[in-house]
Amino acid sequence: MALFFRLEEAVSDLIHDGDSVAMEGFTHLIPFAAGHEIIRQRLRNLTLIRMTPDLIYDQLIGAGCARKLIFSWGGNPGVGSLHRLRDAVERGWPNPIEIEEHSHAAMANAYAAGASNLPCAVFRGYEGVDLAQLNPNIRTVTCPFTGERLACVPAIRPDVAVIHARRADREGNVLLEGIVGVQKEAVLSAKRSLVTVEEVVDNFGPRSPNAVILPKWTVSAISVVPGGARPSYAHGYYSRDNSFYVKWDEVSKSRESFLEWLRLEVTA
Amino acid sequence: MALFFRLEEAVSDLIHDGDSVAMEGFTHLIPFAAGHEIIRQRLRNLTLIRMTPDLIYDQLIGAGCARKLIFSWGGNPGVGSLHRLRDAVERGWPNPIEIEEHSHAAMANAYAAGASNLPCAVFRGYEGVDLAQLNPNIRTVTCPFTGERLACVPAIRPDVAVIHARRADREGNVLLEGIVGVQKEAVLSAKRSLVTVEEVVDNFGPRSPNAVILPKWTVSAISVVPGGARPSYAHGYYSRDNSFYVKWDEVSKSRESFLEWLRLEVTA
Amino acid sequence: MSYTSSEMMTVAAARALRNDDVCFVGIGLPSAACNVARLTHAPDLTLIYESGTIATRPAILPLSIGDGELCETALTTVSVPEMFRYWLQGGRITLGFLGGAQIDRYGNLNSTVIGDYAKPKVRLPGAGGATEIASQCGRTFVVMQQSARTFVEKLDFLTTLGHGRTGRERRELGIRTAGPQLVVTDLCMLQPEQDTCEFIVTSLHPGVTREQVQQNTGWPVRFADTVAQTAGPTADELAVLRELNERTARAHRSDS
Amino acid sequence: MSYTSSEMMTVAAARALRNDDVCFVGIGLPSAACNVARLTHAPDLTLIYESGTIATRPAILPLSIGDGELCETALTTVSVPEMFRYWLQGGRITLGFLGGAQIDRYGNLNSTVIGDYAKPKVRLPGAGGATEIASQCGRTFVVMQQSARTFVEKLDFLTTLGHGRTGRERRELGIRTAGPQLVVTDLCMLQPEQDTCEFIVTSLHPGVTREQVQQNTGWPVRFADTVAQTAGPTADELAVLRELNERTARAHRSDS
Repeated sequence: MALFFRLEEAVSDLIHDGDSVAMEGFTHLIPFAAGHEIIRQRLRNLTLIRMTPDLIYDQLIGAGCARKLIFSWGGNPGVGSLHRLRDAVERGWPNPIEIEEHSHAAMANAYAAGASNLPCAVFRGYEGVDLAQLNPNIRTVTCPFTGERLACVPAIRPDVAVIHARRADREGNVLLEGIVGVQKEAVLSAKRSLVTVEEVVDNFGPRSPNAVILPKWTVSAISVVPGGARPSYAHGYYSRDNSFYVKWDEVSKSRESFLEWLRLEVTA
Repeated sequence: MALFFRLEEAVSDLIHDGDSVAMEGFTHLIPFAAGHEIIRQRLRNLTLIRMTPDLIYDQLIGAGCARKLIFSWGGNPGVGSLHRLRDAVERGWPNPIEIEEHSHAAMANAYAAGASNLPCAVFRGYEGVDLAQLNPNIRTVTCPFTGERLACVPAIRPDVAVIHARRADREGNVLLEGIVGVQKEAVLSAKRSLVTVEEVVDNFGPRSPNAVILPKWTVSAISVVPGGARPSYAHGYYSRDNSFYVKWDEVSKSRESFLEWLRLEVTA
Repeated sequence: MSYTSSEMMTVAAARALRNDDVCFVGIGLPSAACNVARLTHAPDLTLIYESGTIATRPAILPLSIGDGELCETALTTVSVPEMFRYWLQGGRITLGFLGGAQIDRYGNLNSTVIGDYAKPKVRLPGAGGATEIASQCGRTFVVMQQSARTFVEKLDFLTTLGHGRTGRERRELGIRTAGPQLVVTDLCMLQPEQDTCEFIVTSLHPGVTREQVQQNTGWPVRFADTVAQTAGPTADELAVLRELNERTARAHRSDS
Repeated sequence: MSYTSSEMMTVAAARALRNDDVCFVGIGLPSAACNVARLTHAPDLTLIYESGTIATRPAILPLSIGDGELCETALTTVSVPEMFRYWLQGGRITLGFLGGAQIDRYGNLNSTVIGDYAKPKVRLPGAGGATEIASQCGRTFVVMQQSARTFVEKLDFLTTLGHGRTGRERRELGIRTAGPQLVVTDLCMLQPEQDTCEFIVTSLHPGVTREQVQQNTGWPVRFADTVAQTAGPTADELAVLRELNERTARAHRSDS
């Protein structure tokens, strides 16, 4: 049953050292505020799961929170590299990081399989590519009807999912809308879940009968954090701060400027 | 690319003797008008696919259109038996009918697998039940990570899907709304598709960004058939004619009264 | 206050529902029981119908699993594949209701055929959602009229797994959900015995004798060491149920 | 009229799009090319972005795959699992755009690492959607700046299958989609030779010589029997592209 908590409390109740954590949001609604709270609480040895690690995981990795990363595309969208991720992979700073790498199709199917309480996801993919040889979690099953070999990856079943949404109602139901990515699947696949929201409304009012809603009993905790997705965006609330994404390329390039940013903007 | 046709034309262009046909609609939006057109065109040897055969397939089976039925629940909802289906199964009238029987979960997964261009659907189910021994299309695959045995059925890939929807826009996009059942999956799993609609609108107007819409290039033909779901219902247009469902129990009980109804209400 | 045996069944089933249950509801008596519970002791009970409607609050009882009323009063409505994948198989439903044409002593059910499958005497509707409701809901309740024809020594067909043909199969298959935990009939309530998983009578409805129960059971039925007497429906329970039925009848009359 | 080599690339790619294509669009040049096509010869072109937006008609170019503009102008927006299952794997996308850090003569791409996978010299972003875009779209186009560093004899890592390491693997794996059918660079266009599936130069952009192309290709590049000359961008094409870029710059400036 979803209850409302301060972000600090929700993070410390739900997320612990060594947990696997999926923070999702596909360009839209990336839960940056929750990420910064994880950094402030100095959580360590996390397995971070996310299709597009993006700036949010660049920050967590640079801050030393991560032991392992499960992902499918690790870049700064439209800008270039994730320098902190690269520094961890290429030079082991601030600590070596294990990576488990997939394709988007595999990750999307693995989240859906997790939400469906399946041990694995079966799909078409990974034909003839090197990743299939290197990642022992890419296997195959054979269709018992046609004999076709299909790709198979483990379901994603994180300890905790963290997402940002536009709004919750007073009962604790959460409305997802617009670019919904894999957020619903992330929450349904996880043992525990934290949703940060822009605002709480009395009720959602008139809406599509097929609105994408997480009922209160699927969410562990809700925190009201206006602006909680910045510099990503929340449709109808604020736009993507594209200049920050560009600026991040500079900020994150050196360890020194990154640590300075971290001190000034997150941990201070 | 969806084009608008008269129902008569659409059925005769898209559906042929011997085809596998999935007519879907979960209580809501059952495409009865299209079913009656199939009866009038005296189509034969169809493999009829539908989770809940319902009155629509009772009528097609009684009229001699079906060679085989793939289904998961064959009753008159809230009323009782489907007498024409029972007469065909129990006594081979008007012709013997082969049945392939599943559970709802299997059928729903099989449609989703068809829409996903997979040869089969993998799910949890069928543990310890007799159907799994009798239906050769119920098999298992083993999860390569956990060793668990999971149920597996062939994907549904019908020759034709037929659904009824509330409205299309002038370009031929189709809006599904409310109880959407497996209609979207049925259309996406089929080689060809026919959608009957209550009305055509200039455009769908303001709507949820996540509205359930079939783009025009996923639909073969659209026919405007107001009332095309009666005695089932179209939310916002007309209610379910519950009295017809009750009356059907009488009408369909004997071959004579059924044939009389067919002559007066469908073929005349 | 007088009441029918069907009212007794409905009320007994309603009482067994918890306020925090998430119920997969079938049409007919389960739907009535769930809505009576919601209107009495379990206002937060979450109702889910397999047509995809989540957290519905119908003012009247639906006649079908996909009535417009269910969609209009739902928190949201999802597709049927999503319902079976994310919600039922996803393990998010705590309680499912089941019924059937036949039940055996281990709570296995038949709703497929009477007679031989290939050449049936009576072709019944089939499994529908029941097979996976039985294995994937946290626990299930069975509601059925009791008679020697329906409470049978041996099922003609096992459509829906209870505790298995010997009471052990469910565990042996590694199914982690609890399975059938309560059978409510017009005569009594039965619950599975701890070790054997055989359903034994734990409560007799007012005025019902052990002999009546045995006459209406196709196997030598056993009784718990202490058999309770089911409390008759209270005035409040009856009022809620009858108002619901009356509202429902009125609404459906005006439909046609 | 003068134009940049990047404008030439964009226009050449735009021309190869058909009015009835359903395109899986990536950010950057593919997005520009698709929108130029939509605003010129292919008004019915359907654009799909992997964020789930179907049939979008952005007035400005998105900076990310999930910009609000894409959702606002879309026919509808689906979840990412649905996008990959029903739409891409479902076989409903006729054309995908790909790029990468390295390409070989058979159109295989590397966007994963330079150097060894376990101990990379440069860690690149990785596959993203590309692996399955390459196998599941009806056909693909590759758009890349051409240089001896990017057009290589041997990939450091095969992220995305073109026609395979010997040009035969794609067929041998039973993949039924056509794979890469066009490579557009700032210098020329290459297409797969019928039997070998090796990419050969079929058209040189205005002012580009065969020597330039060879200098910027890491393998002994071959030329078609008749090599066309790419028509330079028309005034109309340039105007549409530049207005689009100008609108985009203006909109994104006002964002921040």
